Amino acid sequence: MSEPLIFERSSPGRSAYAQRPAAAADFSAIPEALRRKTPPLMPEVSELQAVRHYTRLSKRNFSIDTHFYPLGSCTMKYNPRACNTLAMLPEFLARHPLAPMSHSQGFLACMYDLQEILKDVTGMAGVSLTPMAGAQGEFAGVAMIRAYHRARGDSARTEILVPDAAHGTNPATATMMGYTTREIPTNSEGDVDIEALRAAVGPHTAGIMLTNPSTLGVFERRIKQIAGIVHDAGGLLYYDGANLNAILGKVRPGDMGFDVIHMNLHKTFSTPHGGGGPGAGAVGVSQRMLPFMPIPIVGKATSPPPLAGEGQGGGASGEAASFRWLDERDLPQSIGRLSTFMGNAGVLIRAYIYARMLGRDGMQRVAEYATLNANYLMASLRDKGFDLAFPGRRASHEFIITLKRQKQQIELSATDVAKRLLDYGFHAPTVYFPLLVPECLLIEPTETEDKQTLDLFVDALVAIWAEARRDIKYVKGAPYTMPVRRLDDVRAARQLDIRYQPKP
Amino acid sequence: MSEPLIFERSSPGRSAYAQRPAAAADFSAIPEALRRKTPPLMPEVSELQAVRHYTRLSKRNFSIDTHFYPLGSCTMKYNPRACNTLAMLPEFLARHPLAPMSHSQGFLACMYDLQEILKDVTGMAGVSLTPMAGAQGEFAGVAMIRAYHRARGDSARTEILVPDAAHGTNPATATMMGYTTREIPTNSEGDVDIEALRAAVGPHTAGIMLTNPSTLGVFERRIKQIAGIVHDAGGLLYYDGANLNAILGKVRPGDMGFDVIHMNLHKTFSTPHGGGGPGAGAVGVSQRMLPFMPIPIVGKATSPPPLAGEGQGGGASGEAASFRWLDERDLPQSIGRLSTFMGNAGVLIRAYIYARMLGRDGMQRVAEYATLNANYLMASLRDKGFDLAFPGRRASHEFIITLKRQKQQIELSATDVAKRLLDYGFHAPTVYFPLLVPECLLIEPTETEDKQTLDLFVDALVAIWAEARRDIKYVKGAPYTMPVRRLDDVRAARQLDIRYQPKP
Amino acid sequence: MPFIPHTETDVADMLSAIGAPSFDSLFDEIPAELRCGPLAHVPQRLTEMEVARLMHGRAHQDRHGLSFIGAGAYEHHIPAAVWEITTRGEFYSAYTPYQAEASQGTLQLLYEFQSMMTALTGMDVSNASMYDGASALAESVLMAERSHKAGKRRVVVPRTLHPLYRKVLFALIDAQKIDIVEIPHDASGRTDIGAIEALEAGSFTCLVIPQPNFFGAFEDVDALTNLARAKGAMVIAVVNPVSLALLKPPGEWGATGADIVCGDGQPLGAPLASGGPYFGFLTAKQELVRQMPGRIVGRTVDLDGKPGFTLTLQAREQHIRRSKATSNICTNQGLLVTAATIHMTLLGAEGLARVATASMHGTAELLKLLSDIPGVSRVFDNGGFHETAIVLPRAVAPVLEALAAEYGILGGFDLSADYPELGNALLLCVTETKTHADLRHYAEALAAVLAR
Amino acid sequence: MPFIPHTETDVADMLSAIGAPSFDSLFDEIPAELRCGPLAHVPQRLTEMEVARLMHGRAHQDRHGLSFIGAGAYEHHIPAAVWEITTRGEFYSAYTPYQAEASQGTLQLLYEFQSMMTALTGMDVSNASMYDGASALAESVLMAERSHKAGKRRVVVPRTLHPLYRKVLFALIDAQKIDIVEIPHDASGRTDIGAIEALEAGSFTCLVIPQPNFFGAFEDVDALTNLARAKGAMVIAVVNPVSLALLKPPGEWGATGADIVCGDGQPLGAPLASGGPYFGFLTAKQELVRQMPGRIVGRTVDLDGKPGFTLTLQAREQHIRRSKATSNICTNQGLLVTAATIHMTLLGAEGLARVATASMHGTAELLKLLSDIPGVSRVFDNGGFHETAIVLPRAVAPVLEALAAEYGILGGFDLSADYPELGNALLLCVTETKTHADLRHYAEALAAVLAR
Ligand SMILES: Cc1ncc(COP(=O)(O)O)c(C=O)c1O
Ligand SMILES: Cc1ncc(COP(=O)(O)O)c(C=O)c1O
Repeated sequence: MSEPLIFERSSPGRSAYAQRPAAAADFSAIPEALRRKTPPLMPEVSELQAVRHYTRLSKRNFSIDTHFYPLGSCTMKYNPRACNTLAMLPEFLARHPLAPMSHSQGFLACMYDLQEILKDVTGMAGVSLTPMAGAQGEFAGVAMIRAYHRARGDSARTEILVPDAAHGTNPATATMMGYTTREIPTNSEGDVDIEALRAAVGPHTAGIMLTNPSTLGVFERRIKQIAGIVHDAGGLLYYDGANLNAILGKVRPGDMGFDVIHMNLHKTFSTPHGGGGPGAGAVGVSQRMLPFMPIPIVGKATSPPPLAGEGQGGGASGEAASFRWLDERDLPQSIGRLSTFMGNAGVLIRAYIYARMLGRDGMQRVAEYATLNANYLMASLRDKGFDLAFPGRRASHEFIITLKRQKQQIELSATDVAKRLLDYGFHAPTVYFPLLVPECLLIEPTETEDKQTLDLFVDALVAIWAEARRDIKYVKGAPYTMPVRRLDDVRAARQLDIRYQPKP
Repeated sequence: MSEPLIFERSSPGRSAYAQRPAAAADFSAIPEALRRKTPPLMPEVSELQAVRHYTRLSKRNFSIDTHFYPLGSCTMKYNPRACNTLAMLPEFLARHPLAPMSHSQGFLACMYDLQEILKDVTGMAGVSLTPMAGAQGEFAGVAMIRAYHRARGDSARTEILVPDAAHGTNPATATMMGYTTREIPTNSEGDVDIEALRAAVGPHTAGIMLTNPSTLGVFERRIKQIAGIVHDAGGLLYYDGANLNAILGKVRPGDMGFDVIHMNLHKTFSTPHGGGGPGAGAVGVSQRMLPFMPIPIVGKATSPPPLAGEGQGGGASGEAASFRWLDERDLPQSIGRLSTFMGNAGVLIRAYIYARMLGRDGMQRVAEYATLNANYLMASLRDKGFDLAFPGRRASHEFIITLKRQKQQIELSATDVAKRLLDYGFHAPTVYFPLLVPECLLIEPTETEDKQTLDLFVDALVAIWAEARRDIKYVKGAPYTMPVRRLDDVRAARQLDIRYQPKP
Repeated sequence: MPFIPHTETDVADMLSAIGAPSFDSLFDEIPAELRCGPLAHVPQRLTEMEVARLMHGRAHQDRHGLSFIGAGAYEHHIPAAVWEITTRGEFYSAYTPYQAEASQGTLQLLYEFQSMMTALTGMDVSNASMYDGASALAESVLMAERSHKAGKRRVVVPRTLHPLYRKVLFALIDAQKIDIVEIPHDASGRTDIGAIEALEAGSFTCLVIPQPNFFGAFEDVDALTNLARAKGAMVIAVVNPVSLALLKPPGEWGATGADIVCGDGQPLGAPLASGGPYFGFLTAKQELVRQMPGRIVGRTVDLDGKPGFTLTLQAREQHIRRSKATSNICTNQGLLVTAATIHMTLLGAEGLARVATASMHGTAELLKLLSDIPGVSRVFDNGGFHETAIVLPRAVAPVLEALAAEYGILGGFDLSADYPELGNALLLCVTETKTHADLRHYAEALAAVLAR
Repeated sequence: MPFIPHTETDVADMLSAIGAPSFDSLFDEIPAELRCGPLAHVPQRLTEMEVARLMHGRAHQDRHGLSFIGAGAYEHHIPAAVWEITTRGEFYSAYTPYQAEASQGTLQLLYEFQSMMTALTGMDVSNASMYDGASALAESVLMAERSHKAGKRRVVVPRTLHPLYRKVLFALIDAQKIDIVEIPHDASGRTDIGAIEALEAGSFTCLVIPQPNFFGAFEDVDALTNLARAKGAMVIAVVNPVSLALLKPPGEWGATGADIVCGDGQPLGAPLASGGPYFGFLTAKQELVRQMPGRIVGRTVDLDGKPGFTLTLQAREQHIRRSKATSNICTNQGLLVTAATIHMTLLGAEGLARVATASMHGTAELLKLLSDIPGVSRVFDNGGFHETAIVLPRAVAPVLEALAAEYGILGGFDLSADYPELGNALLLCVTETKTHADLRHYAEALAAVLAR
């Protein structure tokens, strides 16, 4: 059954009365010329209508809580419910971002602890939690690279290197920071082509952005050599931490030679993806990059906190506060402020709770079982006749199969498989990324899925392949059991309909 | 897709590790002879498996939050979300039932206020909140009737009268209190047969249990006359408050002459039905029944609270407490204690919040709009050719249609319609109750449903009737879109399978 | 108009469809003299914002304390997932699953619950819940009386059973002409077996056995069960479900096992919450299934032969059997059972056994710390589950007041009113929620209070 | 092993299927010298019970105060339904709706959100969210620069814009070679129009107009918009969404309306929560749609012609366009948009207008109460929205400290560092959450603090 738009449930004059103040709206307080003349077209529904509508809409979604979601590069693992319950404690929700330090010590203690944990996990010298997603972490990272070169008076560096397998945010970020991007090819084993890299670096090289393990699902074995090449050319190494789940507690970006990194806490630290966000893209830096970190950062209040001023408030009570915000007064070379306040605080609290529940040994186990699941799934699919993109390699926490052969033989595309999987009760893997592998499925099972689920997923892929051999048209008509059949994306872009307009 | 039993997802040695204490179980502290030898057969699953399983199970339910639920006599109206959020505040959840008065004043204040509100709403002199559902409220009520007669030394009264339309809990309760039940017939207009009543009452009459408006969906117009007849015979009047929603703020049981009443707070005061419970069956009494009320009750602490003793604790701090529990020391003639502590406290808090959000005028509106919806739906169905059980009457908040004619003509039963409605996205009305109306549907839309929903419901009933005329077998095969088709109840009772037993 | 969706146009259209001139005319069958005026004592409405502020304030008034009170309601960790899932609209706002096809979620969950409860108690059949532990006991006694046709209606109840359970039992079976015989406890805090041996065979229908009992002590359940059998009586076990992770299940007591098992499900996922809602559980031997009160879910098949779940054996219930029903219960405690099922699933047998172990060890540790305080001693010499009694050198109430007011400690349950024979006795409880530091804090506070 | 479902048997079976002897061998491609030892600074794990206790304690440390701080984050009533529904697993734990058929819930909701935001702002198109208000402004400026090819890259920003927004803007466009020109405020607390008139036509690409501005004052948006147009510049509106229930929407400013509208969605259902997650919104005129950053949802049809929703115009985004994308944004603030959509649905236009009205009235009332205190005066003489500035007879910081410490009042935002020209100025905010008694309480406390 389809669910009408909320606007179609609306009737003039209706309201969820318990939710609005009792006193009527008064436009007269607004100067005539600034007054709104016609009310905005918004739904007028009862509380029950709203609750029912959005509850029903929610049922039209796949989610971790309902389905296996083997989305490569996205780390869709279980989001512990305690992280939500505890982050939503009334006191945490009520704290104003500019509240004085006397009213903030609990929150700041969590943030301080989280900074320390992330430093250890990544092997970096400093961490700033403020970036609001991975891409903003990248922004912060590349901004720090720029600030570093500038601080040394080196203005010749105009280029950022990225492997061709890189996530789109990498080149897009380089552009936002005013750099041009140069792509480095991948060799047949999935590693960076070292010769091409050597040829590319030079005094114009600001840095390189790398994911390791890469989005091809393999660990870049010569990372130290790469670091050497780039560093020798005067460039810096940026680590895209989207795949940190694969190596948590096993190997640290800092030890690999990276200068700046971001972490996607909504991946590795299991905060919810929320149907698109919010995330958190904490950044870590090596010693020499410390002065450039984005603010604010939580520091220990060795000296009394600065008095209430701009930015994140000041101590308002006489009582000794243990933590305080560090801002531009503490880090005058900072790349500055990336969000109005301090980033996605509620996401950070969830990540902190998760980190405490994992603990030291749990971190390692994440990498171990994520890798176990990926390699098991890879082996199982290979045994069933699927083609691996990099058959000679260990999978990291994810791996790629390519349907190039199936596409040629029976016209079965990655999209077809993705859509048909939905009918089998599985979310599709990431498709057509990385761009260099044709008809690829990037599969990341994560450590929180059990063997039985993986086996059923293999069975589903095998069944779909068989279906396609029997009747490719049927598979191309999938999905059949979702609220809608396959959607017309071309029409969506051509006949743009991106807001409700009542029929005249 | 079907959802396996949680036991079928279980694997030996698996656990939701974050949930269990770190130290291993130690059986050695238990004397050898008392020790458990084999662990109970319980699921061993991860946290994600549990969350996913129960989230998926929830999606196999209808509910107010997802569907219209016109269940007569059940008052399935919107359960405001605020009632849940606020009742779940950490402090409310943490309070031990035997906590001292110094640590209980917030909770007690809510309960005191609720008692006062319910007194006013029902026109009774006293209210006790302790009964845990309507049926326990009935128990308390009939127990008070018994206690009243006993206190007067009147031991001849062995009979409780109930109309034939009464809910099953009425006669069942009378039996639990040691009474025999005598049924009073209903006349063709849906009212109590006064002559039959007159003939039935006498010195053996302990009391009568009445619902008004009755479960036939009509208001008993001669209630005062009935009260006179029963009172004159020395009997008492018990009011089954399941239908209070129909008359809230319009007419009060106390004013009708009732001596004892119960309220189903999970109906009229909109606490959730929770897939079967919990409810709350607060009782109200007239002046002469006050001494018999079940304990505990919240009183004002005119005198300092009794020191910590048995029952609901005592004041532990020097600070003046405003409220305290009244117990057997205050009400020595009480029928006693019906629950270990004080009943379904969390349900009562929800009811209190709801009452405060309705307020004085909101109470009346509940009755008005519930009645409007019922009469509108009744008129609409009548206009579409459905037969009303009591065509000459106003509907209260509910009404009955009978499919006697359809059953005779085309074999369409109330069950068939109920099951087919599910396919149309509507929960079925109450069927085959009250027992005296053949093939009946007892329909209660409640005040929180909008006109559009009622109209769609009428359309669905009309469509089903048309389908049945075309193809009765199709309708008898319904439902088609639920997780299962029509279930075999006979087999369920004959081949009893009421717990999981692993295949040997 | 909170919670009312009608617009003015709707109202006009609907009244005219009905053929009624006004709202008032809808109530024209109610005699005018009965109509009431405004509800003078109901306050004017609050918006959700206002009521939220009121309730936050009230919640705050219920001051928090470090609690060592047990006595029938136990503070346990409840996984966050339990209530986040239980309060999903589809569980929270669903009705009783009478329309089985639209209620498979609740029904399957109840079937799983019944499976877990029978496993935990070692019995064959379980219902889908009673109101609470005390009322479940009363229903168990009535059930035993029904199935034990012959002889005198008499139930034997030890004084080691929770005093509030005894009060509820009295109130709920009062009208049934059933005698209640109370059995004293012995010096070890257990039921005085001799007093039962002294009863004539055939002179009582059933024996109630609490395990652990109100003092936290372990009854000699095998001996008691065998003794009841020898006297021709049935056995009703009243148990703490968490303790069953470590303790021999009632189904294995004595030579035959208990006949009926009941108790309060609160320790399985219900927050303390001022005493409710909790839920009562009730399991029994197979042959008693038709005497059980309450709802039961069964597995069956649909028209296509696919498995599904439905309420079954409804002929026992009030809505069918009316005055001959096995009980008047209708609405039960379904949502708490939802929580308990998820809770048990998350803890598992091993998790519950660990909770039980940690609670027992904590209790033993506290008992040791407190009985080291001059003037404080243990009441009974044997160990037990997660409660135990100590005796203080002076009246309990003022000591508890001082602990609460000055240290924020809720020190336990004062036994002196219910068990005057024990002197200044105090019942305390430690669950897995208490740390070593908490226990030391209590000991230091008590020592300080007693020292002055 | 928290959150790991594998049994020992599973591990053995899986390793053998892989052909790997041990866990360690799975990492054999990582050079041995890079492998790290134990994470010495990560504490050992806590159980959920332990972490719950820790977090309750931490939450408690964040003491509650009666807050009059606004400055970009506003305390509003949020209906309970908003977060009870938003945190349902299907919204909370879903991924970005790339697989449209399995994400119709999120997609339809986003379409509804876009509809509401365009309606509220009076614009044609909306995206599905940016990170927050300040970053949305920076993206708006970049968007304006992209669509405004010719001329000097220069943005004009009034000092009446939130100082933190200005800082974020500087940081985010720093590498883009865009000049920023700051315009002072006049004596009424509004942007000094004269200073803009003095700028040469064609010398700047866009003008940023905050409405209400940081002081809560209303800018003369018509004049500013027309002026920008006359100078050949685009207009970017930075608005408070709640205020738009009463205020002329940016789409109607001046003769042409603004080109781009952005702001922080926090007042629409996001709790204060230490500053995030909130969300930025961004709407624009139709012709700018292909320059918009972020995701956009469109309505289309499926293979059967049935309507459905999908992400559209993805060719603007980084995963397709890479270094030529309109922005690097990927993960956005989807869950907050879910909350905002439900919030707006529950409030409706009338509800938002009432919230705005109550907040304005409260602010006016507080301003009156405070300016009656000797030595306290208003900074500007005109009215405004729900914030306003007062000037104290002495330094602000110690007064705020005393209010917080002694009265539990968080008295506002100290303006003296950002706007030294205003003296001892304090910015205060009143929303619909404050009662008359709250306002009096503040006035009495401030009078008492200043009196000594
Ligand atoms: C490899 C990689 N890098 C960067 C990102 C961008 O992170 P975010 O979406 O948090 O901005 C992603 C996100 O999917 C990613 O997979
Ligand atoms: C008329 C009537 N009386 C009594 C009851 C019993 O109430 P409860 O289910 O709360 O025990 C009901 C419940 O459905 C009812 O409808």
